[in-house]
Amino acid sequence: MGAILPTPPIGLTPLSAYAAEYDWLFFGMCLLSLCFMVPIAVAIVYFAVKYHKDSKADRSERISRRSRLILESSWAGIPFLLTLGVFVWAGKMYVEWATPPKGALEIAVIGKQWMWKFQHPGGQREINTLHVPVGRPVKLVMTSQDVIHSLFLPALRIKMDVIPGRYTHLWFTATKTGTFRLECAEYCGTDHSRMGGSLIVMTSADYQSWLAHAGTAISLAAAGAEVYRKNGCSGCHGANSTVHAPTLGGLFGTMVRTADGREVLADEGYIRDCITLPDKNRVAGFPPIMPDFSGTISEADLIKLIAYIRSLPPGARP
Amino acid sequence: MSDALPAVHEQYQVATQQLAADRLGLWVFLASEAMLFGAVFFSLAVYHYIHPAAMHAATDQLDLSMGAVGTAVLLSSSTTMALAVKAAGEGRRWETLVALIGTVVLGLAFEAIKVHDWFDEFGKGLYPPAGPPFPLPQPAARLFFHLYFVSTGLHAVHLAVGILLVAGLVIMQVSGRLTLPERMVTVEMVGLYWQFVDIVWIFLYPTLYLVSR
Amino acid sequence: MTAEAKALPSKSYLEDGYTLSSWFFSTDHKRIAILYFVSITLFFFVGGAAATLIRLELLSPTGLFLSNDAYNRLFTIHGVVMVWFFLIPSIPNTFGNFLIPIMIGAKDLAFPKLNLASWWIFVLAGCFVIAALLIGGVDTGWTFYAPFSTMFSNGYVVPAVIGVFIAGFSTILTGLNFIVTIHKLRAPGMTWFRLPLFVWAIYATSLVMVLATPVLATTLMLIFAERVLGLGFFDPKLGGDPVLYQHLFWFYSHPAVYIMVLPAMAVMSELMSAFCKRRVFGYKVVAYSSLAIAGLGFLVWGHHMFVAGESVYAGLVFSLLSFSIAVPSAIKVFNWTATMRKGYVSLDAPMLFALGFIGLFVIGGLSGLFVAATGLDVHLTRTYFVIAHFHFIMVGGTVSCYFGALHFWWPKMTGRMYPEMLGRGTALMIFFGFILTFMPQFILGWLGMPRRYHLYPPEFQVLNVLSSAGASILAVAYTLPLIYLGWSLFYGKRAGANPWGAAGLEWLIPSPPPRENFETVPVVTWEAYPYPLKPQPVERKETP
Amino acid sequence: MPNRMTLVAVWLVLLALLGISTWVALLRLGSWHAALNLIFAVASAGAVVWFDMHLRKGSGTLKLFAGGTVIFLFIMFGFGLADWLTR
Repeated sequence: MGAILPTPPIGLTPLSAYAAEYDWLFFGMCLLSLCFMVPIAVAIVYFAVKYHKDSKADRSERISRRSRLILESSWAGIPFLLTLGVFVWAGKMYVEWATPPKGALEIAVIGKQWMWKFQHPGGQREINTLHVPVGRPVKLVMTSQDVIHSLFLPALRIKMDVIPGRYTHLWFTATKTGTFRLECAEYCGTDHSRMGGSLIVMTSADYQSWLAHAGTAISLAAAGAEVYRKNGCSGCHGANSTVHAPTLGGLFGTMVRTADGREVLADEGYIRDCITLPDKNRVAGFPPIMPDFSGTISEADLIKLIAYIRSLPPGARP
Repeated sequence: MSDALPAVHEQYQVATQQLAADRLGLWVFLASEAMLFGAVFFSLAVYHYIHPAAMHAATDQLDLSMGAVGTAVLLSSSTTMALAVKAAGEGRRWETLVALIGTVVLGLAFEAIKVHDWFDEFGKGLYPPAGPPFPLPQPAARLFFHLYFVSTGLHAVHLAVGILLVAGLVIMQVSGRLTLPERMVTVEMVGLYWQFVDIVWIFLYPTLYLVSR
Repeated sequence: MTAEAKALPSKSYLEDGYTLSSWFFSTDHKRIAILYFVSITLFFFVGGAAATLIRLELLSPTGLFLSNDAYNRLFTIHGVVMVWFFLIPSIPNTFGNFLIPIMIGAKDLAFPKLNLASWWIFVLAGCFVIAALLIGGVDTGWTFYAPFSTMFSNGYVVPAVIGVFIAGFSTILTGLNFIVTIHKLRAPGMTWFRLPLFVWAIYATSLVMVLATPVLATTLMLIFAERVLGLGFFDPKLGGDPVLYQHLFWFYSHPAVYIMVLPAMAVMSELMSAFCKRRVFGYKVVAYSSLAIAGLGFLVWGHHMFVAGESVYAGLVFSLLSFSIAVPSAIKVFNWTATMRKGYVSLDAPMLFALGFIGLFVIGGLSGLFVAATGLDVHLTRTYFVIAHFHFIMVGGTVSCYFGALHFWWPKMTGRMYPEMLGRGTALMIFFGFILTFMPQFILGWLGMPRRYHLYPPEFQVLNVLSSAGASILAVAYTLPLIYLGWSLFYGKRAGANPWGAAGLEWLIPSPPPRENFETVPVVTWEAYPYPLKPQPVERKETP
Repeated sequence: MPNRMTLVAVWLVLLALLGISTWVALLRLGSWHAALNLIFAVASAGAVVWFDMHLRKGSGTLKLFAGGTVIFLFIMFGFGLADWLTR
């Protein structure tokens, strides 16, 4: 819908089709609000003048019970139905905001007091500045290593809390290049108001060359392989292991049956829980022997490990 | 509220009005208390739901037989308290006294069981912040025990208040300051509170000891 | 009527003893109301001083004189003091305490000693919070979000949490007292549908107080246990869910918004009828809508968590329920406006406050629809838009009504009139100062300025300066009444029993009322708001 | 006010419910026993409220308050858990 609407003239320039649609909804709601406010203001002034205590206005007529009921139900009902339209439209946008498209460029985000750490799939890292290509869906996979933060991109009209202990998502497709504000919107302590930076939207070519110059040649998944090796994961999950542990190749994105009979989607959050809270979603048919790595593995390593597990082809048991 | 003479306070017109006000006041207070415990139960429910395996492992650490005996003791105290209220309403002084003393004894017995449990659990390392190392590998099992100690502790404090109130009634009764059946409302109020605290345990017992077993 | 009232022989409640202990240990609901009035006025100025410093500091995008930490402590103390030590007790504990027994024809609340106890509990709670402030303050924000408050904050969280926890019991006991009083102490003939709408709304408020506040108590207790005993409940390392904290907190704190605004609605109904000399339009609907707001208020807490990691489905349901709560609120606004029609409208100071309330409450309510709409909220939440929204409701709405009530019942409480023109001037200053302070904040929020930001991008400076300019007008407007009302205590014209020509039992007894309110229990034979006012004799009935 | 025999009978029923509930939990019926345990708890609590706290003879207002509290607890549990159930 947003795509076919022109950009509204006022306010902050919208940076995506979603943001443009948001502006229409927002200013539509402003207009609707005025439609409710003006009659009340007019009525108050009119009544205050006409029925001022010294005025000789006719006060004899009394409204009938029936028309009073009609009046009251209409002024309660009609505004409610009108605003329900806003509820539906906003709800549709909310679902869109919450549903990242498949195949988006995934960038890992770690919030910590008081900085944002970003890591691109190729392993390029940056702090407080986020480079993204224009015209391509970008999905941020976010977690916090201390308190709750919230990643806020005003030009895109989106934000999402970044919560310790789990992954949350935010996605967008920027339609203009340029530099825009990036902020922390959830109060997180002393330097909360300094925990911001910029979102830099570049053309695809510029993004590629930025990636090429940004250092690290080791991709996230390759770095994950190193973490995998260092933590001795192959001791149990490897092909040569005698220990009965699940095969990790091709696991990502499948449904897993847990020991207590639930079906769980093996997404980032699932793999994270398997490493830090091994008993939570233990796979059916496997003994509870997975050690708990919560104290020993950092958020950054977790992200690499997940990227690595994700990259494994079905059946692989490295 | 009702520690004065049965005479009617100036804001009331008749004694029945005052009685009804006292009764309603106590029920409203219990409604408030129910929400207080409700928040604890809600937290327990959430963690039972997100960490079934850890909650199962944690529940297995609790001494079920002690839990069941404690529950039976409290249920019995509810009945003795109800008998005390009944006897007080009929002005049977001795019967009231015996039932009240029985209630205090049962209440103390429950507290003794609970304190014994706590020591036992502390010895097993089940009090996560202190004592011997926590025996379970699941981090979320600690969540269970954190909530276990808070909920049983909060309940025990409420029960201790109840015991003091009932003991107060016993003393008033013995010293003759509790004229019955005129002051029956005092017994009734304490009784309502006591039974409410029992109901909290009626839910705590399955939530802590049974559902995740 | 007045002649009869003057004939009453008893001394007024103000003359019933002059010692300090005759005040501090009085069980007279009117004296306790005054005690609350004095204490919350103190807290209002503590919270107001914090607000002044905040607005001063925000004049510059880089800050003027505060460190980041000091700024964080300042907005926390502003929130804690204003919410729990001013807004929540404001109208219920002063005007509710003073008026409810009189309005229903009773001599006191059902449990006068409990009433006194709840004031003392309130004072004790205040001591903890002031102590927390003096020893260095708290930097968590008034919401005490975990895991920041439990594991990371280096402020004095514990004393602050204890203070708020204790204050909760004062609220619960007051609510309980009101509920029982309204149920059991109504005078003969005072049926439920003859009650003034003030009593209906305070009754609804009391229900929320009793059912929501204990959940806050538990939540704060968990924070306390986590900080002091090391028992983690929301610790993500143990698999705890910080969102659980938010559920618990908002299960209390959203209904608490209605604890703050329902009493303002209570005052509105009284003011509109008294200054339009008409029965409130659609009395029953307004009465029921108070209950509806109280009930629905418990079903919408999840709208604070649309971007907090709550499920999308839950978000949509909470959003829809939040929209539905606008219905009873809108009914009230329309009915108050319709009350003016065919009335005899006089624009005295209390009426100006009431009309100001309608204006500010409508803006606050409509901006509430913005943040209740899931998709719209994603951008607006946690920004200045939210700050502006709830200040319009709670400060624009509730505080306007609080001042309206203060001016309306001042002659009843003190027996003196205040300078009318100063009253009207204050009402206008509060309205326009308020608009100037908070309208720019809507725009700031829309432009993406997050709340609780000490430093901000320079392009936001103009709007922040405008907001601070408005705040300075507000600071003067809120201080003025302190001066002229204080003056009127000694030099004000003496008020008769009914200076406004208003209906209601409180206007049938002398100003200030005697210790026992009514010498004999009144028998009510008329509906609420019997305008045009005919003399209503207080029928005599011997106390059995 | 219930007579003594009723109170004693209620007591026996409560103890029986306690026994059955505990026994059911020991059967390890998976998540089924959780539901049964809660149902038994509700039944026991109901018996205590109705007979021991004599709500049976209480006024309509008292019943309204007792029932209302249960409804508000259900709101807290229902709407609160709905978040986790639908995440």
